[in-house]
Amino acid sequence: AQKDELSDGTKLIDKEEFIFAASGEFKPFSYLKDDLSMTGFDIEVGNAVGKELGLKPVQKRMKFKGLIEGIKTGRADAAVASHTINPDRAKHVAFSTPYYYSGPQIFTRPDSDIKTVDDLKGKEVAVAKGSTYADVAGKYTSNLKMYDSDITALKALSIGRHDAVITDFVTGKSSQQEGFKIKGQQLIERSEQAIVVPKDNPELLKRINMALQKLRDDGTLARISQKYFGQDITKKPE
Amino acid sequence: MNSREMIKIENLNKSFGSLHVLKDIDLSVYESEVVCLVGSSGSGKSTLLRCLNFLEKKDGGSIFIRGEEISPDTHNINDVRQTVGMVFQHFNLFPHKTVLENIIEAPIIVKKIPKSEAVDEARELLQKVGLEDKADVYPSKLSGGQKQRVAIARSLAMKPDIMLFDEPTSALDPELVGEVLTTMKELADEGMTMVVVTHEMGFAREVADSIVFMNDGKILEKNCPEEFFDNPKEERTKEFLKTTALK
Amino acid sequence: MNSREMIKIENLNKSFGSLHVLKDIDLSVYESEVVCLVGSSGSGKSTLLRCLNFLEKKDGGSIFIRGEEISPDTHNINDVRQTVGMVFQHFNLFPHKTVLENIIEAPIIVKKIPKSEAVDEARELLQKVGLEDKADVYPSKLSGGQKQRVAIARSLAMKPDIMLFDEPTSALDPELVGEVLTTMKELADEGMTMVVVTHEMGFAREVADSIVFMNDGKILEKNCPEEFFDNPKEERTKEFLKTTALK
Amino acid sequence: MPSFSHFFQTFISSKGLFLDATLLTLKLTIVSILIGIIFGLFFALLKISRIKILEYISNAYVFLVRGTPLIVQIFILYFGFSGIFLIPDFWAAALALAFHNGAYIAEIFRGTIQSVDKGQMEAGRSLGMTRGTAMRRIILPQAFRRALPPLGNQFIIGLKDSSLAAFISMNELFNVATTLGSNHFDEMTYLLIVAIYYLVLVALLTMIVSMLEKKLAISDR
Amino acid sequence: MPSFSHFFQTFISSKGLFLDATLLTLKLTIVSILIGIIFGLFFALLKISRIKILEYISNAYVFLVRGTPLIVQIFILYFGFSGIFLIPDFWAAALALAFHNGAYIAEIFRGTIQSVDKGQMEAGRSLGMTRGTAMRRIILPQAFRRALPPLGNQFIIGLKDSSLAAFISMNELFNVATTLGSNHFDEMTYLLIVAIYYLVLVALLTMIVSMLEKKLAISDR
Ligand SMILES: Nc1ncnc2c1ncn2[C@@H]1O[C@H](COP(=O)(O)OP(=O)(O)OP(=O)(O)O)[C@@H](O)[C@H]1O
Ligand SMILES: Nc1ncnc2c1ncn2[C@@H]1O[C@H](COP(=O)(O)OP(=O)(O)OP(=O)(O)O)[C@@H](O)[C@H]1O
Ligand SMILES: [Mg+2]
Ligand SMILES: [Mg+2]
Repeated sequence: AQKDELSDGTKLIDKEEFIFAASGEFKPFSYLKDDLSMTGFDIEVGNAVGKELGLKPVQKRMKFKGLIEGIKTGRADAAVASHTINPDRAKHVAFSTPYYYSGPQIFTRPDSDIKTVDDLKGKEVAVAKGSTYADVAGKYTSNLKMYDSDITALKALSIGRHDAVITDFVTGKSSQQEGFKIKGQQLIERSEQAIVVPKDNPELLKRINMALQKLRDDGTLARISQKYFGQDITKKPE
Repeated sequence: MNSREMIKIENLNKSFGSLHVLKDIDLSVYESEVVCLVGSSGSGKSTLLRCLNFLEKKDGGSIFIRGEEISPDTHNINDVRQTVGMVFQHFNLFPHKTVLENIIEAPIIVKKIPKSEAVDEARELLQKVGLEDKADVYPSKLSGGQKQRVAIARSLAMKPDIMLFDEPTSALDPELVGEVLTTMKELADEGMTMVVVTHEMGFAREVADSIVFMNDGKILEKNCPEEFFDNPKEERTKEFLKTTALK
Repeated sequence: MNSREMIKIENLNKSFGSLHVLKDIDLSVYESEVVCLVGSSGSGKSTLLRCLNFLEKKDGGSIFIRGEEISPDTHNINDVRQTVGMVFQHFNLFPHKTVLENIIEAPIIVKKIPKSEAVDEARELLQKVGLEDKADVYPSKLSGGQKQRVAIARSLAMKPDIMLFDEPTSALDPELVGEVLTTMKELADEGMTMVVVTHEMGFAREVADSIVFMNDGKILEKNCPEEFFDNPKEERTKEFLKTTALK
Repeated sequence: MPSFSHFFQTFISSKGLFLDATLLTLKLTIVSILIGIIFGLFFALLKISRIKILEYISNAYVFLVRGTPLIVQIFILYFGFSGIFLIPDFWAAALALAFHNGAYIAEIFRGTIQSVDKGQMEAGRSLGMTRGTAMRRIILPQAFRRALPPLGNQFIIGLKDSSLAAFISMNELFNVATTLGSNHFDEMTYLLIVAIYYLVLVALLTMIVSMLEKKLAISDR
Repeated sequence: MPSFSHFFQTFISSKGLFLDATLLTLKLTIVSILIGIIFGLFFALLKISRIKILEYISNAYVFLVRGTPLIVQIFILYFGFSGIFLIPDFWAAALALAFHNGAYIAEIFRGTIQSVDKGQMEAGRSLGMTRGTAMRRIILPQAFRRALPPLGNQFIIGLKDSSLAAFISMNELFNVATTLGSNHFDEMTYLLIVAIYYLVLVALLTMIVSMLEKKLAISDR
């Protein structure tokens, strides 16, 4: 795939634009407004990064599990889509510095006996395809069910299917607020979420990291986080 | 001729939509009588036969079978049909069943006769129509004439009192017509009451006790064969006989 | 009869797989000659005609058109076909084109004649076959006889030197045969060289200059009509004439 | 495009998982076609029942299934059924596919039932059978036989359609392929591998169906 | 199941989005069918070319498309194309669908070309036309005409199949439905709404196709 190349070696699909991808199915990180444009925490971060880069931010929607492939094959310049940094992914794409900190949590129906990861043995756990939660869940049970989005998995859980879902605690919490009959259990581990950039584009990665630092320093990231979560999840927890 | 009335039709009328096909038909058929129904195409012969077997619903008039008036409201038509057998132009054998199975199907399923008994009777009937060696063969392997003889046997297996034939030989190659007519003649000789729609004037003249000539939905003439062929009363009958003679 | 040889066939052979359909055919057709090809079904008449028009590839032998030997290797067969018109039993008019479009199609597309000129000529031809009022009608609206006359006009529009007809009237209702034969007779009277496969013995007798009798892939007899019909030489010819007389 | 040796190695190493998925795909297809046959027969009989209201119901079913994409039907049935009563995942997927196949099978049966010569019903009735008995003993056996080749084709279509069960978390062929693909960040290789599995399955089934057709053609009538 | 008033309100409030999605769905379908017609015609001509190798190519194409699920084809073409050259998403989706439709359309054309009476080619050739000219001027126009009703049906199938473009991020009807559904945590309502959109579209198209069929039947021959 042929891209435009800037003077410093940064490659962009269009030299005027920062095209970033997200799934739009991960409320409140990315979801659709009623005009079908995406909004949410990830999107606002993406917009802020784009502006900071001096480019026009352009959002692009792709199924979550196609995002990494999409970045590799050049369907977007970057993904600002709550990707958790992990070594497998790092073999295929480059990660920016983390722009928020979170962690997978076990969700069950309210009447469930499952409380901790030890209770997951042999249980049926649904996760989103291509998410790191699939790996996490795989450590505790071999009975995995794959969905295209976290919300669909939570929906299935809520109507009585499967025993548990492992997903980001923020996502689970907002689904709960929307009336899904689910309950958060153990927080499994901490994770760092970052922007995904193609490996063959180190200049772009460098510039994104600079932009993120700027946004951290001037409080923009914290402000966006407060807006969506009422707390700042962009600071590394102690 | 026995004088017991097997079929009596009074003032029968039947229309398909706006097409008036049977017009005020009156006809009696007596026990052991062989009635041949003749007439040109479209005159209503098949329809009359099908009304007798209640495959068509009559619009008006009455049909008496052995003195009893039959109507779908008061009678179980399926039971009545068991006493009136029917043989079709295109045989309508069941292609997924062997010859024997074709014959025993209705006795077992409808009359609830034990299978072994049904088989014995079927073999007798097959012998009667000269096809005892074809019992386990599928209909597709039979000639047209053989098919029709099986169809006759199948009908007889229900022990009907009356047999209706609708052009039983007109789908057959000419050289196969004879074997079917022979079987029918034997049946007539045994005293079966028969109503036969046919274009085989030779058969009609030889076997029929009376000939009914239909034209345009009406019975124009009923007579014994000698009178009918040699001394027709109606002008239309003469014309009809002329055209059939040409064939 | 003019002595210029329009078609000369020497030792023509043709097989379909193992079926030897044309066997050592020799035949000459002279300018303005009308040759009628007759013979029983399967004798190879159509195949011979189709070889003349190169719709079938010959297996052996030579075909000369106006003295020049034609072979697909040395000649553009599409050009040759323009000098040899063909009329088919089933007309094969183009159903998606009007009568006029049917006629002007080939002159415009193949001969590259300007459209206005092609239309003028087509109208003349339509007048000739008596269908000038049908120019803008689709073939589906024509009777069989009209269709065949349009097909003849369509063929003539390419100004062929020779016209081949393969049973041009045998797909027609009897009452429509006459109009086509009349058109063909007029064509013959104008001096067109014609080879006609036909079962119309009346036409053959009246119009043909010579009659060729084919049997089992061979030409058994070629003669003038009087001799052919009244004094056939071959035993097979006599038999053939007997069966056609019966029809 | 993946290199051939990489493709080949992946093919070998993923064999076990894909064979399991093949079994699930076949199980899903077989079950959904069998249930679809029951649905299909039921609605075909409604359709030819001569009772207007039953005809309408049958028409509505066929219209709904033919008028919407399979993926929509799968989602609606999967999440919709569950609102009423919960059945295991496999059965939910199988039922959704069966609901879909059933409409097409209903049309197959309707066609073959109506293709049985009308004289067969008349012959049955003239022997004293009721409509129902004649249908059951005379018409349906013949209609079934004729339905075998189109049912075989529907089976092949159903096999391919079962790939959409991936979206309701069935670990059938397509889901395994995309899951492995996204785990190994190598979608293309796994998609090409799964394509081969489908091609082989479809080719085998096509052969079986055409053998069946030939056999029926020979023994027919 | 959602309550009727909730359903109705949602239906009204989502109208704008769904109408846009309908347009995209139609655009995608029309483009993919048009390109599919080109593919189809090309491969149908290969198939009847009498040149063995071209026939094989055409057979292989049809075999590949018929032997694998559409969703597999869409994924392979979407990601596969991208590895070679980047085309806009819409065109990637349209090409993937066209590739699929093309095989079925090729079979439609092959059928209708072969259904044109052999005498038409002979008549053309006897007038001095080359095979190519006769094919172009005489056979194809007739074959096209006969292909219209089956092409109409393929359009309806293609419309429903376009729902799978949702999985490669086209904002067509199905994608909008699932996205809105997951945003509003209310999948069912939106799925039922989108089903109605499809039903109406399919019903309209079915009417058009059957009108077309009647019109052609009248003016035929
Ligand atoms: N089911 C039907 N619906 C409408 N019209 C019918 C039906 N059956 C028969 N007819 C019409 O009724 C008329 C009488 O038909 P019928 O079959 O009784 O004549 P037929 O005397 O048996 O003639 P044929 O010698 O040709 O069998 C015909 O005009 C026929 O077209
Ligand atoms: N394309 C073909 N392939 C194989 N056999 C053929 C073909 N065309 C004709 N034949 C066979 O060649 C023989 C001669 O056929 P042809 O059509 O030339 O006979 P004909 O004299 O025109 O007969 P008819 O009067 O029936 O038209 C026949 O046995 C026919 O079956
Ligand atoms: Mg009759
Ligand atoms: Mg011929």
